[in-house]
Amino acid sequence: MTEQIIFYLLALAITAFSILAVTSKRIVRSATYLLFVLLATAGLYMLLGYYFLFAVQISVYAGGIMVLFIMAIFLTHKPGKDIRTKKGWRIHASLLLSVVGLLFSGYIVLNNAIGIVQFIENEELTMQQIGTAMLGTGKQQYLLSFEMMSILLLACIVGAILIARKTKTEKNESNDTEL
Amino acid sequence: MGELLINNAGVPVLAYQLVSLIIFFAGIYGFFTRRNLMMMLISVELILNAADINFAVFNRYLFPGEIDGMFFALFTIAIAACETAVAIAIIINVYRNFGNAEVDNLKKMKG
Amino acid sequence: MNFLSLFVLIPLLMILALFVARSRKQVLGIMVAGSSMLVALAAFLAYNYITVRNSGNTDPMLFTAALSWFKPLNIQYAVGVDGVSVVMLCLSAVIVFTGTFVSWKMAPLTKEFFLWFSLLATGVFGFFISLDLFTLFLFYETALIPMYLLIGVWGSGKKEYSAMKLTLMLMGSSMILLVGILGIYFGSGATSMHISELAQHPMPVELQYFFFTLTFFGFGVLGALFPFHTWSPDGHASAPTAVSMLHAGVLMKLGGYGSFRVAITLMPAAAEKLSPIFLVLTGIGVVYGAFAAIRQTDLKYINAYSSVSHCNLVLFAILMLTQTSLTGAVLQMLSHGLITALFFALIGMIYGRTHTRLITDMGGLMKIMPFLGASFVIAGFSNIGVPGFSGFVAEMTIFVGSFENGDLFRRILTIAAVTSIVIGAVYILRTVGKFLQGPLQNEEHGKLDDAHWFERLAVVTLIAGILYLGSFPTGISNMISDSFGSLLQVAK
Amino acid sequence: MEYTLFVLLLPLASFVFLGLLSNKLSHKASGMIGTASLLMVALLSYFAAGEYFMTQKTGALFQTLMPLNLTWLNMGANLHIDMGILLDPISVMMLVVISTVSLMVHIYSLGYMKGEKGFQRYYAFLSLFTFSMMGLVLSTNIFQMYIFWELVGVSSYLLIGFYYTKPTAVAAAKKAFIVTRFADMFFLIGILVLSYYTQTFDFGTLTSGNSAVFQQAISTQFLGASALVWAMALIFVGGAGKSAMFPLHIWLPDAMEGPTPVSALIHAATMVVAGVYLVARLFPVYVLFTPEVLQGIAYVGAFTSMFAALIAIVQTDIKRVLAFSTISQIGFMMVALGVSKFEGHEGLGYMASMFHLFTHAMFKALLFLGAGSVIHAVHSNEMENMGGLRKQMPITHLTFLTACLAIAGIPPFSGFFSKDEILSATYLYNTGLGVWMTLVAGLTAFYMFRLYFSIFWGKEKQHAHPLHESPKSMTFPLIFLAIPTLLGGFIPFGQFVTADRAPYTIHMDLMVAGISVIIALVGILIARKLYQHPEKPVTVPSGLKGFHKAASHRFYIDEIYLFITKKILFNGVSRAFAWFDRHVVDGFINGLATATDWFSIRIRGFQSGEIQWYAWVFLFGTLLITALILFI
Repeated sequence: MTEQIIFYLLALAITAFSILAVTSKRIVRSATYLLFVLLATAGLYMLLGYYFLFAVQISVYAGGIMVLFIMAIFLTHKPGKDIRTKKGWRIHASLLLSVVGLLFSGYIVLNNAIGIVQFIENEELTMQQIGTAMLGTGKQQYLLSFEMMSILLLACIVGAILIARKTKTEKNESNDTEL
Repeated sequence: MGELLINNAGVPVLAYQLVSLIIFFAGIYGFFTRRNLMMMLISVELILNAADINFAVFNRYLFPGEIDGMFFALFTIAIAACETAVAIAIIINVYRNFGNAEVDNLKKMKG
Repeated sequence: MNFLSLFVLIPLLMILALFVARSRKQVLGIMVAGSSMLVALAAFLAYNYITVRNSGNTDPMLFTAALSWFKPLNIQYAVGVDGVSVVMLCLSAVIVFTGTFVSWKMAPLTKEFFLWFSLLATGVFGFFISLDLFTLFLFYETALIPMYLLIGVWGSGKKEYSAMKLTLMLMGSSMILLVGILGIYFGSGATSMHISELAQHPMPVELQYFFFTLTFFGFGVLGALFPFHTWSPDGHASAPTAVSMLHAGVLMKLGGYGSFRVAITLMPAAAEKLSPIFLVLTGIGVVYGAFAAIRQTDLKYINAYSSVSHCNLVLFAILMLTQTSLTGAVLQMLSHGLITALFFALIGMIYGRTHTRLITDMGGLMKIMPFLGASFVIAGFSNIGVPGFSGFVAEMTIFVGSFENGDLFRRILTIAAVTSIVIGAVYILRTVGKFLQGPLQNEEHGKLDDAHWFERLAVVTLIAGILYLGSFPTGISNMISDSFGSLLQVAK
Repeated sequence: MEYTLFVLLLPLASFVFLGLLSNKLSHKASGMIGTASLLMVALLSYFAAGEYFMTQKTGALFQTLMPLNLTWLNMGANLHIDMGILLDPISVMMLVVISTVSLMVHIYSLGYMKGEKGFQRYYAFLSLFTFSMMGLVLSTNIFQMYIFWELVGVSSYLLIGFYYTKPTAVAAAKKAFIVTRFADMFFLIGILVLSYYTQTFDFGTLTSGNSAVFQQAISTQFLGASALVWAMALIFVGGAGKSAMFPLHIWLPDAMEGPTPVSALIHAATMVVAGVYLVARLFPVYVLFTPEVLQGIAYVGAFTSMFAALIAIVQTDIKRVLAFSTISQIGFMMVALGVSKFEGHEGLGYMASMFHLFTHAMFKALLFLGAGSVIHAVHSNEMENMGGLRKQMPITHLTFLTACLAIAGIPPFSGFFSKDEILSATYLYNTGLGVWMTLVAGLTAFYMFRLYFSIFWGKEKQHAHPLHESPKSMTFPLIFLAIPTLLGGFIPFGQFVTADRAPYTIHMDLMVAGISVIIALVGILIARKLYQHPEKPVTVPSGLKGFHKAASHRFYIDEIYLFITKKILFNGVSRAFAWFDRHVVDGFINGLATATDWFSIRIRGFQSGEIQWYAWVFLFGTLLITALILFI
């Protein structure tokens, strides 16, 4: 029963904060709400028994990415200022489409409901298993994906540096350069 | 129907799915309505997060002995990190060039 | 690899050499060397061709070779020539050669200009030696595309408009042409796109009707088929001199050459049946182009409309489907190629001096630049078919040949086309009278100089060609005529 | 007689030489080169004529020789254009005429054109013209004739427009070329029709009188006449254009803008009779197979001669008087051909026509050169600036008088004989036509003596500088040409040139001769009374005022032409075509482009450049498609 209660609390938090995150006028608040959503999601992973995923979600998402967010927000925004949204009709259109989409998807999900209400408890994956899965090439082993990921990360590091770097020429003509 | 949402035996799949749907469409709404690039990025993160939940849940409930879903979720988190890094670099660049970080600046594709 | 491939290789090598050329001198050196080699090659080919023919070889195509480069559809790089291709190759070589000299002072971007110019030449030469329909089409496109840049970048006047119009219309027509070519291939059930093989697999007549229309139309637009000729006046007027020369002199001939090599040869039954419709169009074009030229005041427009008239005459003669008229058509292509190149060259030179092409702004230039003036008069006379110049030989062969087709309808059309020789005289003499003769109109023009050596070389080369063809036509005419013997037997 | 080839080659060589080296040579050298080559041509021609008429006779008939005939261009299985030399009585006679007049003009021009800019060019063109004209008369086939026919037209254009800085000369040259080219178009069509049915261009085959050749042409009907009639009529139109027959005569008076010696050579003696020569060349075809066309030729000739004579009466420019007189005289020749039959006495007209062609060439060249001499002295073409010149210019005066008497038909001058033959032939054919032509002869005498008296008699006018006789290079040709003018009539022409090649002895018809001489004398006397003392202005009788005005305007033919060509063809049709091209044909293409453009502007709102909007549409589409798949 505890499990259910925790889940519904988390679900409530996720729903509330995700809606708040996309409607808040202040960007720092939005980011904070996002953090809450991510943390709550981590909670869901915990409930599902994925402890490693829980740890990654907390450390990478809630820790790493959020720090990046906050840094970027401080770099690009003057504090305390409202951010602007789209014009009225566009908000209505978006709201409409989102709600219709939600209802439609919900309808599909409910109509094809998977009748499982309980999952079978497995043994927790050990770090060793995870490591083997990451670095193996057999069935359910992900060396290729892992290596691709590492290359992607490398590319991102280089890319991010290149893009964000201030070049000297740019300084001179930063006003009239278009992207 | 009701017992598929609230059940004494455990948390039903459907409940997880609905939660992820809500996050997903909240993200979509945010993506559509926000002008600020950072805000759009936040919305994108929400969408990704919704996908992650589904991966984990389906793995756990439907394919108990296996680990694919979890690893997909893991990789997605890593990709999200990459994406965020690059996106933020771009946003900073936009800000540097236009003095703000709004998507309306980027209209080169306008016909 | 037989030596015909050199016609494509030399321009390609020129392009490569131009890439590494550093100075203007090197660029011109490469161009002169390359285009001289092409002329020499063309002469060598003509000599070889005549030798082989005289030794009794009666194959329809000589010096053939084939190399399959796309197995699934069996598309070949197949080469070979008959009398028609030989004269067209000679014409192209001469015009590329003279075009080089006419562009001696071309600026800016000299190197790039000649690069595209050479690419255009590659396409043209490749087109004339190809026997495989698809490769033929490929070269055809290669010749068309550089036009856009050549006009758009180095042109004058409303060049963007003209370049766009020209390219779009020609691309549109080549799209239709592609459908026609594919239709021929699939309709005939042949195993390759080689022309001689397609000729042995005639299509059902109903299919021929459809694909003949497409193919003839596709090539016809490049041959300024009325009423799809309007790209030509604008395009020629805006293009730089050498490009106008090559375009009117050679590229428009691709249309005529293609329409008989592909449309008539492969679909003779449909050609016989459908020709009246196209004959009416081309007949109108002949008279119409001439009349439209009368009203023009821009030298290039005058010549462009005159080209419309003459190119329609080529198509007209092709559709008459007699051996003599086909011979006349090829002679006319050759003759018009030389004449119109000469015209455009002279107009370019005059424009380079006076900075105007409006005949109303000039007058009495004959006294100032006797060489250019006299050459212009010679070009004019050849254009209106004065005996001794090539135009006469070509037009007379066409008229006699068209009259040989016993159909009364075609004969009346022929008579209508004959009127163009009078209208031609009107616009040429009007032009000559306005800007060369009479009192000097603009005092500024009194200080201008006559032609330079490189200009003289180009002009004299072209005039020599015109005079040779006009005075001693027997050899060339027989060479062309022999090539049609077998073709018409197939048609019968 | 292969050496006749040099008659063609020498002028051609001289043309090429002078044309290419024009700037390098001095005036004198180029004049000498041109004249020397022509002298050789003339000697060759005389020699050839002598040899031909002495030796080339089998039985009673002159042979047709073809010393040279090479294939120049093949056109299909049977047709081929040849280049060759044909010698028969008329071509040999023409050789003599052309080389004589041309030589005289060459010599004359040495004086007349002295110091003119472009002197070398002038001689080059003269050589070109001589070459073309020789080629024309020596043609072995109708297509060769057409080729040289065109070349003659070109050289005429070049020579009329010699003073190319003068707009009137340019316009006249243009007009001459275009009008004759218009006629040549019919000639060409005629050739096409004829050659299609006969499958030959060759004169030998065409004029053999063999009806099998024309079998198909006669049996094919088109619009109520046989193909042969059409062909021959069209060919005649070509001849009429070159020979300035009504209504294609309009170019000739304007062509007087060229230098006067050119007018003498081209527009009096040689080129303008090309049409007559053409009809004479094809005479067997005309007379044997298409007599109706020949009849038409007679009437066209008769009308033209009267028409031109009437206009000549009121012209004030002396060269124009001569020009209209030329038209009128060519009309005589055409009439003579038209009324002729093929054989014996019936064929008198043909002989007379050729005879008149010969004598006319001599005396008309003389008249033009004389007029040139006068113009050279007075520096004007207008009669009112002249008068009493007989004292200052005695040689010119005497030779001019000789020529006037010849053209008026006073015995024993050459014109009398030839004109008398023509009148006899017309009387033989139809009395009405004879009377008509006799009247024209009377008018001829009148207007020629009006010209003569106005120039050489009457009060002397004031001139800027004293008048004097022309230099020797100009008077020599006058004297030389006066000889055949005086004595040419005694040549037994019928022995040499007849329609059927059989010798024919001329019988003077005293009745006709008497009438024509009397009429001519009356004309001369009236002219003397009116114009010998022109200080008394000639008043036009009130009844003839309207006629006078119309004749002065050349009966408004030029205006009609101008209206048709300028207003209707070039302004109307051509402008309409140009407009059509720019707006309809091009408009269609541009319209297509504009429509595409318009459409793309309409739909480009979708491409707002806003990523969110794209995403919105994307999601919308996804949902829609999913819904469609699920529910339908």
